[in-house]
Amino acid sequence: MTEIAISSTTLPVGSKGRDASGWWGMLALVATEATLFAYLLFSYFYLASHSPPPWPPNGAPSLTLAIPGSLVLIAGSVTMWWGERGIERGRRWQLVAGLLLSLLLGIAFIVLEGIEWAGKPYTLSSSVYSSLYFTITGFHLAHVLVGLLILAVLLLWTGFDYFDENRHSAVSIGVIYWHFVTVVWLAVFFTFYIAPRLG
Amino acid sequence: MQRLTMPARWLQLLLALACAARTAPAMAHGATIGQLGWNWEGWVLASLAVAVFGYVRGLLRMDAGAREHVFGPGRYAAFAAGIGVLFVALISPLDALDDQLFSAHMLQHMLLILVAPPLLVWGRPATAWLWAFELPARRSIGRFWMGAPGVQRGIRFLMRPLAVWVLSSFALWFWHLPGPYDWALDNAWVHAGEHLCFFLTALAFWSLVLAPYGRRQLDYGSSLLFVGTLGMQMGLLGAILTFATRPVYLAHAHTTLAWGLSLLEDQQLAGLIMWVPAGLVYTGTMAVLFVAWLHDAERKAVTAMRAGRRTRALQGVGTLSLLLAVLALSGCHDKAATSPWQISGAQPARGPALIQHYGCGTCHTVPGVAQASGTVGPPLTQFGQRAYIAGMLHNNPDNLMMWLRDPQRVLPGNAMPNTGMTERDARDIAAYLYTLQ
Amino acid sequence: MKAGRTLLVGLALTLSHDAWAATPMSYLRTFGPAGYPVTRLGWGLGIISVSVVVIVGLLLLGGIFRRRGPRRLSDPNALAVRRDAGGMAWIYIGVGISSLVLIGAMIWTLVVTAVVAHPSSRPALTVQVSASQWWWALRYDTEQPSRTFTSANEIHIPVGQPVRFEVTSTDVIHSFWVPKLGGKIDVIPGQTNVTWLQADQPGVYRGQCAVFCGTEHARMALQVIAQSPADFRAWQESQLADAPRPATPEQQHGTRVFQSHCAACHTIRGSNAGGLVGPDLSHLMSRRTLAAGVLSNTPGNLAGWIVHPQSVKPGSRMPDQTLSGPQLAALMAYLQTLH
Amino acid sequence: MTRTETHRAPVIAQATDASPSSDTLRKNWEGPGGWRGWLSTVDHKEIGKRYLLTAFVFLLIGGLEAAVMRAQLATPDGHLLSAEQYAQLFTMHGVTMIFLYALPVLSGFSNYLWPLLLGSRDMAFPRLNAFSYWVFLFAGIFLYASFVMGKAPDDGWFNYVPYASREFNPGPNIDVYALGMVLLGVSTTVGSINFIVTLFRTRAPGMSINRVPILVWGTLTASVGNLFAVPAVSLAFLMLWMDRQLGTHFFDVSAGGQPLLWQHLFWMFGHPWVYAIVLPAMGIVSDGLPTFCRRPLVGYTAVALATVTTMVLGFGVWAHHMFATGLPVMSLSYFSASSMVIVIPSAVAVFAWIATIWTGRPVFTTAFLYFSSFVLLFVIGGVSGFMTASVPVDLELTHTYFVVAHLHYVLIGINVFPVVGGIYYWFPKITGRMMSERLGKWSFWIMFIGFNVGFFPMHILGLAGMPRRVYTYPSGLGWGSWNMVATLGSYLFAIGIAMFLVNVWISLKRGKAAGRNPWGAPSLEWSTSSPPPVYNFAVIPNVASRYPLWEGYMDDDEDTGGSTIHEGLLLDHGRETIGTTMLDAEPAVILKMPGDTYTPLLLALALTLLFVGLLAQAWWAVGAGVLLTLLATITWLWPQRKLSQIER
Repeated sequence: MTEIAISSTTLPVGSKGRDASGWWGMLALVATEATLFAYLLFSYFYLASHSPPPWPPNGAPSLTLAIPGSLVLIAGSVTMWWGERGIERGRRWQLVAGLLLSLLLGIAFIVLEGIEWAGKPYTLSSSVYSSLYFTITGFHLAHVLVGLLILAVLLLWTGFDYFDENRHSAVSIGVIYWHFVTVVWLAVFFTFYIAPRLG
Repeated sequence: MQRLTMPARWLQLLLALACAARTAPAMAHGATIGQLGWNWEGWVLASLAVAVFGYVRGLLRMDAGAREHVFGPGRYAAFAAGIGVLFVALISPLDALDDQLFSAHMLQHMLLILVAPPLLVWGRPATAWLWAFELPARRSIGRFWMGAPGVQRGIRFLMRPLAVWVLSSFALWFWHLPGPYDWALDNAWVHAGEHLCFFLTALAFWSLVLAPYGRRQLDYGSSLLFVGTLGMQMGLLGAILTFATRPVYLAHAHTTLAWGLSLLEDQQLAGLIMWVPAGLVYTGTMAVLFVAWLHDAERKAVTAMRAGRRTRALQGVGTLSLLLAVLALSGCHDKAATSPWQISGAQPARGPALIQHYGCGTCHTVPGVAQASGTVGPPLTQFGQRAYIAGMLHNNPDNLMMWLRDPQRVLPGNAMPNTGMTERDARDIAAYLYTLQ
Repeated sequence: MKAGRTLLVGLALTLSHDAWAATPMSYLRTFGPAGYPVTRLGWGLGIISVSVVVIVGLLLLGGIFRRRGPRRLSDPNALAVRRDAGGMAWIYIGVGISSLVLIGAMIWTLVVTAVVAHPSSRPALTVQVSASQWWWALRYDTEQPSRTFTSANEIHIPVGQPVRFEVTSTDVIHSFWVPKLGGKIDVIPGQTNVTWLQADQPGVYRGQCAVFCGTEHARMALQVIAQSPADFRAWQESQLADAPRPATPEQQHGTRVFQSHCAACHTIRGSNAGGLVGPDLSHLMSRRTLAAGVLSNTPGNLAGWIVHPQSVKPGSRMPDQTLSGPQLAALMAYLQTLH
Repeated sequence: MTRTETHRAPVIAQATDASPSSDTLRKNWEGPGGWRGWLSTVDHKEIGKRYLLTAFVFLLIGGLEAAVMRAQLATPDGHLLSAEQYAQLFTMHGVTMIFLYALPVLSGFSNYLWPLLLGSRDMAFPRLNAFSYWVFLFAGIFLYASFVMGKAPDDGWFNYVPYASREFNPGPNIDVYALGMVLLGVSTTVGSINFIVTLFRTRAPGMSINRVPILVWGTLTASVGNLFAVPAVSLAFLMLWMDRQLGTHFFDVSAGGQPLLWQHLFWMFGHPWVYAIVLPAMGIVSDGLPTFCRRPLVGYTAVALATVTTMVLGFGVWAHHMFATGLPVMSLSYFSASSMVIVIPSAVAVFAWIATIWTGRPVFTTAFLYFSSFVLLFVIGGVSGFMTASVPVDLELTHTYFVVAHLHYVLIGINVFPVVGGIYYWFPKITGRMMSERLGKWSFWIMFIGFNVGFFPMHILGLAGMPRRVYTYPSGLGWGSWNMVATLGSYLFAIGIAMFLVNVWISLKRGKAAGRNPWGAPSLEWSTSSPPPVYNFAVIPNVASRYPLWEGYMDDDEDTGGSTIHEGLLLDHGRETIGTTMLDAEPAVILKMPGDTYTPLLLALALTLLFVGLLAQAWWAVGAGVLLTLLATITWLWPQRKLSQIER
């Protein structure tokens, strides 16, 4: 026997913006990734506290490239935030512009980081410090690359006209990752570039 | 509603200043070993005294009934204990000891981060402080607050959970780097800044976690993560200090040995204080939050069923108070909130007409009342499930009727006018509101 | 059937034998102040633990048999589910009692930890223990460098005096443990860990590496030989002496064999052999066992060990030796002079 | 082109599996049959069964390894195995039992049961679920491939450096372990994310957070724990692999690295992990006991809180695995005290179970026997843990068979017993048939006696000073006969397990039909037919109490608050279920669920290729693996109209 009634409330159907399950999934992923970086930085401080001074062995790394790099990354987050706001209001051009700008800024970060890596007098296997430096910044760089890939795919999908003000959960989800990459960089930056200057 | 949280911000600012005021005594950093006296520094004392005075004066000035509803022995005790802890941290010999021993300094920090702030926050001093002023002053404070949207917006931004999390983490790691740490011990102003950082971030942290005014910005699940992840950071930092094989902080080098500790042992002890006792405080807080979470769900569920049955969700609480003394901080024993209200002798059916008569609908959206779709005040939909009235009073019939009849007495200066409601009408309106599930 | 009974009876007999007879590694009874308070605490916690298990077991049995449920769950009566019958009191009381016991145990633990952290008097002697896969090198340090000497696998200590041990590793993680005298301390490369032991009765106390350290981890034993202070001093003097010069031609031949086959790894003080890879053999014959406690030190075992160590202790760092019969005989003759 | 439906007022209907509306549901939810369906299914029930089956296969393999080791140790100077073979065996035994059996078997239960317990039609991320299973399977095969080649990991499951470093362990053994664990970590992490989001998104309307079964709390706690713990071990293994293959120096003493960093990272993970593999099992008992005691669990809130608190404390006490490593003396007492505190939440749970039994009316089913004996084994494992928490005593106990006894009481007593009991309990639901009670009781007693005879003597061996991980021991130390007893007992235990498996096999074919709710149990999974239809529930039930199927049967009138099982949201426009709010479980969104697809399998294969490439240092394979992984991921995430992800 089936009796049918229609519920009095209307519910949204499917993933919609921040209501998407994927949004929660991404938050959980970010939580676990952030923990990964926490353990990486723990390893850094642990090994630092067990090494005879001076630490870092070659003095604190130069800020000449790191500060522009940080600014570039932060700017990339801001442009992405602006782009996401655009699509929330139905302005597709703004999303495209935001994605493009963030992509460019992300690439700029990678170039800066690449120059910095190339200028290091040591390699991955030179010392504990160099192992830590290349591993941790390398981990971060890998995350930037994934972030760029996400932005590129989002750009492609925007080109296919998949997103509008009602349906853009992929953008909202991808953006979290991009912001996460920036925030983690600040922690890495603080650890490697600022902390040694503070004693 | 902003006007309610405003005093909380002021309180934070003032207490922070109280803390900052200890800069001058910190000048006495050259204290020789073993000279541990009370730090009877005027500014600190004066700030604490002003804090207490304002609190007491505000309470005294308040209407007894309102005081009973807004505060209560638990809140007074929490505030008093919080001030007591500040006293221990900033005036007792511990303050002098912190210059000599790293571990004592860590203990002081833990008091400033994990003990005093939650107690103070729970004491709802902001309300009492506001009351310490005369009515016109209260009004102008309120007007200033309402009229300065930039300030409000900035503070609201700073009070966002993510911002608080980031700032607390940053403060924790920054001040434990050897450079800033030693710097703070060298320079009294920096030292005050350090304590200010800890104390301010901790006040913000505990306001979010404890939600002393009953309105949670951060739901329970997120609160658990919020507390847990900060606790983990402090644990990791503690572990690094405990296991380091060389002394990292040299500021105490010339005093530690006199206390029978090597520099390394002192550092290990400090690390352990941050790790184990602090970890237990975080664990306890999480346990309290968890019980409150289930309790809240239970209350809502039961309320939703509109049946005044007993609930057993709280029974675990007693057991776990053995587990954690901190449980005393939780509001779990508010039995009143667990059952919906049936007001004897009331006629809820009269409600809609009365609500129309008194013009409530101009400001409030009230389901089932014609033309009651105002947006000035909060909507009264699902009123029967609310935990608090005006974000401050427990939602129970007595409080509701008192609030309906004389809102200005309960919370002077708030936007809800006295409408001259009779007791019977208030009774019927309250009964009606409780039918809104 | 019969075989089964024989097996059971045999097992029962050996069990009772094992339970009461020699268990040289058991720490249910210890023989020094680094062990006494710990053993008492261990017994105490053990008794608490067993009591808890017994009490919980009885409560469970009581609960299970107190009141049976319906026979079949499909019985309509089975669905008359009981709600509350005051169960919360169990949690309050149970957790309350547990917490009290716990606090007691915690305080006792803290006291014992403090008591055994350091010996009551200044250690008379410091022994440097350096662990390698799979043996123990020992160095007895004194104030005068000239009175420092090395040995392996067998630690002599004077009775009634605390001895300090500083342990280091040359390769992987090991753990230094003489259960009859006290707890273990891990041996970790890159750091020096410190512990102390004291024997109140003369005797031989067996020890063993306790952390998995590679294939022959199971056979990395050591022995602590506690002697009266006088005997200990005598032993110390004998160890300080250089090894005797070979006297007979056969022994001299043996010296040459040693030089060509063994000296790269082993030291014999007073000869040209100065290798540092394996144990110091200057006073080999004064030791009770070979290969870190694997074999007793008899001529037959020694010869077999020299020629074919890989069959005795596979994976051992000592390679098999190809020696002719006369070479081996000469080597044995030489080694047997090393008292 | 029509626009995607963005809003709808859902239909509320009365329906059961027999209703005509169920045909539509069946059509929506059934995938293709045959091998295609087998490879592409995303049905949580299918995946849950696979998890259970695979985990049991690993249990048997690990058990066989143990049996060979016990044969070696039965007498002094055994020489059945060489030292190297023994090292590989005990390492693989540990790895198998801890990583490939203990958590996956619980994931199996949770995967199968969660949507049924929560009144949903699938997990929040069905495809991720399939992916998590495939990666688990491939990681298991990856680890075992080395075993077959005789190059299995051989440094124990702790894998302490420097023995695990290239200098002392040059073969591929440790690389396999390191990479295999990172791969397995991927599976665990995505699985945990899935559970967390499922809990917060897909509970039936009305199932507020205080009404979810304790099993759900257990798995949720374990999942959140994993989210924060697994990165530590993945990182440690990756750093180890880099040390071995890329020349970094994290653990390399000669260049300033620290062997103890490994132990810290490993135990930061290891200790919470121990709780992750027991808390869900404790949840099984907390949910099973009430059914057979005919009363609700005593102290629901207290038990849920104990679950969470245990995990939180678990993150702070890792150092108690390292008491003997020469930690600062001052720190030992702190760690000792903080470790002992864990006794308190454990005591809360134990007394809640005892009280439930004491104040209930126990029904003697096989499942009940397993659950109630678990309580005793839990206490034995608990008190031995309490003894090892006391530092001075631990300095004698650690690294000995006492610890071996302790951890087997914990893992077998708290994981295997509830798991087997759980199979007896839910077998009728999973297969539609009852298991034989008579054979079941026999198998229980044999398992119970065998287990205690086999593992209790290990306490005595530990007290008699037998170190763990020795492949042989000389006679004359008083260890021989107890080892013989342990060997015989463990074989008896194995016979018990075999009887259990025989029972499963026979009951699958000949068990009598179970019906919906053969135990008169209270939770939602018993409201559907056995086995459940592919769509789980003909309508999404409405929940109004903690024990929805007991409403009306309790002997007082509490909680009879009107759950509706056969009247609720119909949701039949394709694969759909309801998304509810996090705290109160009010309907918030109609979730569109993905159909069957090969992408999870392909992604898992690509990822495995990547890891095989890393192991073999075949960089082309690594490149191909990365590329395929990215392609599969993008395909997977491509927005679909069917899922309402795009509007036009």
